[in-house]
Amino acid sequence: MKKIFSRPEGLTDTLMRYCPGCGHGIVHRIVGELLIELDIRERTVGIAPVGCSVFADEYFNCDMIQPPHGRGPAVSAGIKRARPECIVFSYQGDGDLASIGTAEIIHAAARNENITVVFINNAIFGMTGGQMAPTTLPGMKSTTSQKGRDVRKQGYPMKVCEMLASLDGPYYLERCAVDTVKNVIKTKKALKMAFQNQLDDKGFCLIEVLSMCPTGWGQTPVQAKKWIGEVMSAYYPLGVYRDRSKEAK
Amino acid sequence: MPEVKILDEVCKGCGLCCDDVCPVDILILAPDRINSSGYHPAMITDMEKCKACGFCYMVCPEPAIEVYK
Amino acid sequence: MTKEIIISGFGGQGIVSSGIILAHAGLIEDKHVTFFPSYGAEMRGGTANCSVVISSEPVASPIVATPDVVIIMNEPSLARFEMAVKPGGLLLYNQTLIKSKPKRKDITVMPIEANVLAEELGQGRIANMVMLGVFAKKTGLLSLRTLKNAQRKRYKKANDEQLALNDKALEKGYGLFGNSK
Amino acid sequence: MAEKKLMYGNHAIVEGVIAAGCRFFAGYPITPQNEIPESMSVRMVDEGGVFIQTESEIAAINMLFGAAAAGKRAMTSSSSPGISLMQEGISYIAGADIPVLVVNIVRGGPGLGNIAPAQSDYYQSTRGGGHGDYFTITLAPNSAQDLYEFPKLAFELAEKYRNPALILADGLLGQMMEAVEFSFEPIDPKSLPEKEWALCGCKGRERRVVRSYDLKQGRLEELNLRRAEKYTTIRKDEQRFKDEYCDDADLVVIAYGTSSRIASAAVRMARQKGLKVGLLRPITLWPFPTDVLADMSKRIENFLVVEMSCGQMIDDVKLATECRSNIHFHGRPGGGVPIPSEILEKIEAVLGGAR
Repeated sequence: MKKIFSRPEGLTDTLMRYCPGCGHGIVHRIVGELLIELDIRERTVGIAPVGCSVFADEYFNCDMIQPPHGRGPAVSAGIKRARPECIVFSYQGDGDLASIGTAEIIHAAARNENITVVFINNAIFGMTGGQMAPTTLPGMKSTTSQKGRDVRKQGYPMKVCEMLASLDGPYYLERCAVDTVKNVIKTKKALKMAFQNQLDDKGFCLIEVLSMCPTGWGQTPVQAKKWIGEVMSAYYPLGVYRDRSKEAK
Repeated sequence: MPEVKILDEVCKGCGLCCDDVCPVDILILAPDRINSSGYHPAMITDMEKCKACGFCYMVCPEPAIEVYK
Repeated sequence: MTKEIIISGFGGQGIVSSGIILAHAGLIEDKHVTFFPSYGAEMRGGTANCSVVISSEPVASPIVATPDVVIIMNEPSLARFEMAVKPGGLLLYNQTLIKSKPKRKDITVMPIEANVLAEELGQGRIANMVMLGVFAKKTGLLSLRTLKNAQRKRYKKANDEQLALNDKALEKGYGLFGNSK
Repeated sequence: MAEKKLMYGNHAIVEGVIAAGCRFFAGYPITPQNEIPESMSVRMVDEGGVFIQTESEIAAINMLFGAAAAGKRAMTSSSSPGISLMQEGISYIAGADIPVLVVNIVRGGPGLGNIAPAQSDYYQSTRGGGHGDYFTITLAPNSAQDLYEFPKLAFELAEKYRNPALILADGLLGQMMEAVEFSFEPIDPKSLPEKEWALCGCKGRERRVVRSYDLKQGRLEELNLRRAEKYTTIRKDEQRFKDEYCDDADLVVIAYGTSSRIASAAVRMARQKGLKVGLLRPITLWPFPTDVLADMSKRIENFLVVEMSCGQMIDDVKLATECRSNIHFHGRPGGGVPIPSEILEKIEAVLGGAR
């Protein structure tokens, strides 16, 4: 009997400390598989963010670095420019990428840095205890928007793919989700494209993943995945926002 | 015949694999079993129906599922 | 031997270039040199000045408070630096643009029609080179040949015609006064 | 002797950095150090290196973090407000034990301050600067020649101890031109040994992790204690200074960087007047040359600290001399630069008063 699906060698044996039903684990597993499938594990340097996935440096089975909050794209650019032969991915949450690190991600995209960014959008600050994130939906409750996000006082969410797509720099931008089997498969396809583009020296690729945070949302994992399909992906439409390989044709 | 192994100690009992994922609907959270972390791990109710599609593995955040064929 | 020099004027008069040429010249003659310009906001305000120290010893302070020599290219600079000159020092000033007369009696004061002479040569903006020629002659610190070499180190991209014109301006200044001080 | 070339201090740094085998620069414009990135944008590229004009100083220091963690010599330059922005990154880099070079061409502060030369970032440079228990090796050049030579020394110390190193200069040193002798054979970056901690892909070895955090109970304390041992070693072995006329001195002036040049002129003037005055110039500000000062304080009654600030290094002088001597101070803050005669006046006042 042959093992056809199991924990990939691109992940370490360390058990992940995420909450039950957290989407991080699914995306970790996909990246871990791609490190093996693309045969890049031994030349990859990954960037773990600050936030729940700060522990990613224990989970990905490749060289890892843990930079200051939001600075992943700058650290990635430093590594990639210093060692172009390395494959560099920056794994970031929404507080990290869309709040404190807004400048870094926009400028890395504008410079078309040849890196792969994995952007987990779960509409909340997970690790610090469920505070409002730049991606928190209008009306959504969080520990710092307890009556629901009031857009007149707390502003509107950031749509990262749409924003970056307004720049000439990025090569590939896609928003995916990990709520259903179909979407998980699509997420893997998108991430594979993002790594392949880096291998082909194409430039900046970012894959945004709508991801469950049952704890932060005060929902069960099953409720959370349904909420992505019914509510979150309505505000953040899935799809390809930039694909310069198509534009070139 | 395909086989699915649930790693009981890795599973956090989130139930994502049990809800509308399995085409033959053979996954549930074990009602009478608790692992050392206090979770009811997922279990297979009827292995003979399994088609080894791997969908349960794909939605598992840990991953605590292995599929053999 | 240590000579402390201040050159002052407005932007566009080649003040900084003059200082750098003197520093190059000092280096060519195997002396220790420092050059320090006023910079940034002060420069954009219109006045520019720089300090040059040329010495047979390693230079301690690059800051010149009491210069041995000042080269003054415009009116505001005269007001600013006349009183700073060391007793017994030398003040060269551009008489074409400066109507006031220096008041100091304890220093050597030399008016030079720098712009007039430069325009006679065909280019007003080489007035600074005329002044450097005078400086070389009056101080005996640097030879004319050294200054000609030094301006070539400063103006690396200049064409031969311009360099030759600069040489002429240096010669003009150098020849203005018969004997060195 | 190699040929001497007249250079701006800021350009001397660029040549020194390249000669030191560094091929990575990331930085953001700020006066009075703009000649460094301007020149780097040409020279680094000529030499096959990386030049990035970043969106901010924050991005610059983090690019350094990445490039240096990847095992390459990497540097940035900035001026005071920009260095403040970099402190988060410097703290992370120190916490991850990564060697980088940061050049600070100090200007007047606090806040936007002005662009005139100043020495008011002494505390920031010698007390860590950011959050947490750490120190940065800090070198204080006082000539264009130093600016050429110190990048090599800074990289060597940074790599030896796996610690960030700073070069603390000011607008005067950066904007001043002096003769520079290319005094050492330029280092070919390819000749530098690969670091055993560098991130470069885990082919044929265990994977490596570079990080500044450790959440396991008691583990960070262990790490910081180990780092403290490293700092003790640096303090013991790496104190650098120069002294002039100190052997028979009744008074020793203590000044670094630009101030030490001006103080040196004042000391020579004092000697011409028959006053027994010497000069001690710290070259490493951290580690501070405590040992020589402790020794001097056993025989010298008066020290005069001269700084272009309201008095920061004076604290280290007081600590080193352990109250055995009288410590006098002459400071010019906010971009003020002293002239030799005013320091001489202060010397005379102290010696007059002491008699």
